[in-house]
Amino acid sequence: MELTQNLHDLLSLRAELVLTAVILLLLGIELFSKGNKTLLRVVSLTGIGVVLILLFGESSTAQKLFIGSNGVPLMIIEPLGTFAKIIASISALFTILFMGINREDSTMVRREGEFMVLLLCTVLGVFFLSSSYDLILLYTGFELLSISSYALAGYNKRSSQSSEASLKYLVYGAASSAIMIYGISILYGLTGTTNIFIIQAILGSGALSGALLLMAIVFLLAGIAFKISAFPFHFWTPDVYEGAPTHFTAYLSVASKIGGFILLLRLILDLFFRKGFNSEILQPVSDLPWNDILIFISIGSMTIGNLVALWQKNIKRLLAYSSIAHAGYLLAGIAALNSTGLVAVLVYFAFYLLMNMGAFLVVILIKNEIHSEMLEDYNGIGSKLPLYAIALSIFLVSLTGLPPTAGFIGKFYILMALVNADLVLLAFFLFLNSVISLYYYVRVMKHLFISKPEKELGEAKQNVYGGVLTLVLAVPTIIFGIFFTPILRLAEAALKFYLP
Amino acid sequence: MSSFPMLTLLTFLPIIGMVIVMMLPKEKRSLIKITTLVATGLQVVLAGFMWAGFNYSQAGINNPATFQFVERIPWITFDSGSWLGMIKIDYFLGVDGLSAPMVLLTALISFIAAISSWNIERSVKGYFALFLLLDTGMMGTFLALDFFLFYVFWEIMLLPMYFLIGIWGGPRKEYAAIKFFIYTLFGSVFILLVMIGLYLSVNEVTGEGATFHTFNILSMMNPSNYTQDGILSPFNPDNLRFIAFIGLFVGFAIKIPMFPFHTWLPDAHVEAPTPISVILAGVLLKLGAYGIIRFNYSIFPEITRELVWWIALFGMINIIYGAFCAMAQKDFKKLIAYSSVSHMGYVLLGMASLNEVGLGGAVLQMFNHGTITAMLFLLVGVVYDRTHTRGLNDFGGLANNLPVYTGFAIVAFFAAIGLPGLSGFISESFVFLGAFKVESIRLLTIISAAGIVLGAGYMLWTMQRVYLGKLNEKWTDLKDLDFREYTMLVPLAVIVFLLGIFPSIMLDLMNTSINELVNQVTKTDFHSIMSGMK
Amino acid sequence: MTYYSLVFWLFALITVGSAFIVVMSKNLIYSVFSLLLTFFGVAGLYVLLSADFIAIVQLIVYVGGILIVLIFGVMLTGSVLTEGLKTNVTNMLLGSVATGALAGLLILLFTNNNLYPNTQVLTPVPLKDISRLFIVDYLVLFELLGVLLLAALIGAASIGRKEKV
Amino acid sequence: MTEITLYHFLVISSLLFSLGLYAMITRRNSILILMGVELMLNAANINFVAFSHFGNFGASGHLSALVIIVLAAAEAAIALAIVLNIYRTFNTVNADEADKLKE
Repeated sequence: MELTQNLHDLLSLRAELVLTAVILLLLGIELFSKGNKTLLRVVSLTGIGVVLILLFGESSTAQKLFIGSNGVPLMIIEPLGTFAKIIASISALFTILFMGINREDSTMVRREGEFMVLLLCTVLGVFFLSSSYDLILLYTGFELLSISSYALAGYNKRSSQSSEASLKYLVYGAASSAIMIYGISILYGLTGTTNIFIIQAILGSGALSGALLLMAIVFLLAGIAFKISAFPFHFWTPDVYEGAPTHFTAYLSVASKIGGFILLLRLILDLFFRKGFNSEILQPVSDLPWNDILIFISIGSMTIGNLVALWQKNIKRLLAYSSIAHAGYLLAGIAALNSTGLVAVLVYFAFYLLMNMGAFLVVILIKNEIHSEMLEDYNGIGSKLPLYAIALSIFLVSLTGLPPTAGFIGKFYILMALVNADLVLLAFFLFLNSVISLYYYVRVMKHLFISKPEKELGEAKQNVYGGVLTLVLAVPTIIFGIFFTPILRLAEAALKFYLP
Repeated sequence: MSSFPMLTLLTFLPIIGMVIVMMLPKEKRSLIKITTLVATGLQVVLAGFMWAGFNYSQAGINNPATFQFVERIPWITFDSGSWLGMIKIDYFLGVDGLSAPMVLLTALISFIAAISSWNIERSVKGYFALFLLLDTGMMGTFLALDFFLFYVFWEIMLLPMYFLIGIWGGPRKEYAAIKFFIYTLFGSVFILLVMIGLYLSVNEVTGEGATFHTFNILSMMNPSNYTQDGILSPFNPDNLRFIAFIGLFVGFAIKIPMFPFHTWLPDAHVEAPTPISVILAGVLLKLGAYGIIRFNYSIFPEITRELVWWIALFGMINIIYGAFCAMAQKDFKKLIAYSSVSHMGYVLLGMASLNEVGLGGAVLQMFNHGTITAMLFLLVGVVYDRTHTRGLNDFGGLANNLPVYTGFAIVAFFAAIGLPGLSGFISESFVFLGAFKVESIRLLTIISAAGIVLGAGYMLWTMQRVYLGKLNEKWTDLKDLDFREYTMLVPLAVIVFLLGIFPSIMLDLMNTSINELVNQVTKTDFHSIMSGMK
Repeated sequence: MTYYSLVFWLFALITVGSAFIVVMSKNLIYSVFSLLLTFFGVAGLYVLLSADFIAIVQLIVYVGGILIVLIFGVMLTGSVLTEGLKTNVTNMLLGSVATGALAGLLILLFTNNNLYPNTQVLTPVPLKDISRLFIVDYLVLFELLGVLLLAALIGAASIGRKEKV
Repeated sequence: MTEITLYHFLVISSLLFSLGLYAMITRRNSILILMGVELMLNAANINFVAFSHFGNFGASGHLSALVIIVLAAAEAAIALAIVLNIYRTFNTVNADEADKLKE
């Protein structure tokens, strides 16, 4: 009878089931209709659309699923997880849209179906990562995301760069997830279970050794740090971002990161900290230096990311380092360990989706025209491809965090959380980092608008599809910089069960 | 007043212009220029209407009821339950005797800079779009009464400025542009952090009795609005207010620019095209001083009182150091840039006096420096257009074949020196009168007075080198001013004369507010409230 | 010394010793074959922990699958990568110190915490329990693993197959 | 000699884990790092099974070990595919440029 209950619960995972169905459908189309591209695109886009509708439908409810014999659920569909799922789905949607315009490798077009299948598998991984309350299930979701990503990073098969990038990604990804599972095994040893609720209860009783627990947490954080490309597990980022096909890089920089962050949030909110707030501050269940660890990783990430970005000549590498720095900013928001920080992280992430996806989109569009990702070849783009150049500038300004763009609001809320948590020095440091980052972001704009091109740009011209897509991302970047209430509301709703 | 959104229109008129410019095709250069001219021209007209409708007896400063042309619309209202209370950001514009002169200055200088931009040839569309965006940023900064709004406008100015210097500037434009950008953004770090700290420390009460944090700077000026545990609250025993004051001060001082944060200014000026130099010297530098008066002085009066000696000291250093540097320059534009540093020193000195005369002098000096320096940069631009050199030693005897031009130059130079009868004299003497009255900074004032002599020295020397003596043979066929140049220089010269003879035109406008400001700075007691509540 | 502990020490030696060779050997071929021994050793340890089923799976999947894959990898990359089969070692000092310290710390922490000190013969977990847990309680995990293997299959096929130009 | 307890197994797992980590830190060869990863995964598995055995936690440790073995296999499959592809790319495109991406 438990089985029937569980089977029934399985049917409640509506979004996940639809996603799986779409994956299988795509596979079928790929096999039996010789990869009819229009059909593939229509099916995948509608599929994600349906998934998004389902997600928005359940975005304010909570539902416990797979309650086992020990009385605790294996999964809970709740708003925070749904928020992460929405972010991942939207970025997948854009990635599929970007795929059509990326002309890096001719064989990629032929294998579009496989790309979509794997892409949706990563989305499914994020879905399970977002709703699971069992460490083994979480880890499996994490691996589904990772394994599909390794394959996708090497998708540009004819470029040795892409293959090397994916090998590197796989090797270090596997290593860091092995470290993570070792941490889980210690936690299992200490508590005798992999269920988050039971572990939290046991930790809450305070019967456990601090040092071994700390060890387990450090190991767990290693895996997460890898996924969100935070210091000291950031080193793979530039190579993989550069080598992977650009539309997947865009996806990786957003969806993979939200996967890591949702896991971190889950562990913090449900495992290592007491539920609920005491005077708006989160209380850890045992005396561990959470604050120090998070601040250390945060400062390390933003400093390394920003300083090394200064020397980059390739725009994708530059954006890779910038994404390391952004992981640092986001972690700073979490390090505040207060309610404002949580809201800030979600708000930041929503905006990060827009601006980072947008930046990579323009990189694809420009590469299509000039066949280069090097900054020195960007000279004179501003007059030749003005729309792309202006859009890229908007995204970069937003990444810097200047008003009136969305990035400013995100940074503003993180700073607010830090000041609220009396972490003024970290706040200062964060902003100092933005000043450093300004230098390299502006350098891109300098190449776009100021520097004179050495050679004629020739036939480069803008196309309608690319233009519309850039506007779809660029316009909200500005609008949300001025009217950001909806996103605040969204973030607050996502944290419905956590905020005081 | 009326429901007519005067200030919104004043602020966003250039944006409308910008949108029109963006929609015009690239090739319609004159149409783009005319659009810009119309937009800035209308702005001047609107500023004039604002002036005409301005009630001289209302003080503003810390009282929302006495601000004029107030527009207050809730911009972001978000009740977050308990995690951060209610978030409320207002679109809050208003003008008082402190900002009114700056608004007039901004409108005027923008219009003149627009005329001066007529001979821009390279990517006209981009230039004027950015120019208009910059104009909106400046105007909004002076009018905003909500800190958040202020910050947004403050930052909006950065990017257009970067590009205006970086694309249309001189040979080292990229370096100068990024230096300007980085310096100013670095200053913004402090401003933003202090803003957040203040926001979290200040509570406002709605009509229904609910309290919420606020960005309203007028509420920040009232000690009784502070919460008990706010990070920048006077009740907070850590007393971070001192650090906050310093941070905010540095943020604004970079823009003034105050020694030792001034090094971006000469680079920016030398590389910027003439109209941008005019805007930079005419308006942007004032933003720093305006910020200090509006924010530091009114929100942190108790710390201001402690630190006046230091403000005066830096004022003195600016005056003397700027003058010496100016003396050593061989580049015409760099000389004016350093003279700006020196002249902004007077503003600081006047501010340090904390009395009606000195502060009035400081604000008047801001206005006068704006017009005079704008004129000087235009004059440099005139010869640069004709000769493509700015080396002081390349000229000589220009008076011989450019008599009218030299006439304007003499007016501007003498005004800058502070010759009685011209506007510079009034404001400088007010500054010194005010500062001299204060015993603690009297010595600094006396030393600063040497700056007048130095100023006269380098200005006269420059005049001699450029305009007097034998005419350099290279320049025998230079033409005198054309019509466009007249339209730029004449209004400025008229203002310089007018304010030299009837300073009350401006003084009356700001008098009430300055009195209230002095009241706010010297009387508001954050300490006693603190001890009283404990 | 009991029979049990004798066998334990044997397997422990095989496991750790061969793992040491895997990591330290400069020749990839040696490494990969030592790894075979490690896998056997670990399987033995599972048997000692009365986890027979895991031991069998370990042998089938690790030795029969993963190891073969690794040997393929070694053979293929050997002729491609410049390092060849002899691979160089970097950060030796840092690596040894750091991992030595980590090992010491872990052992210290594990042994100093009074974790489950019982040594009496424990009842082995019946296979039925494992399968029941898998199919009933962790049904969703089971399904997810299916999708994951599918993804791995598609990914491997997509990356690994030869493209017609 | 003492009786075999949980600690004995934990010491082995610690050593395996550290050796795996050592490979990750000191080696540059991808295949070797992958072998190190397998060591680390085995270490985690020993933990799961040993804890489950000595702590009498029932089948959940075994379940975890099984899942990890499956995941390791999936990872290895992808790894082989990528290595194959690299082999092909280098052989057909440019055999002498082994390391295009710089550190």
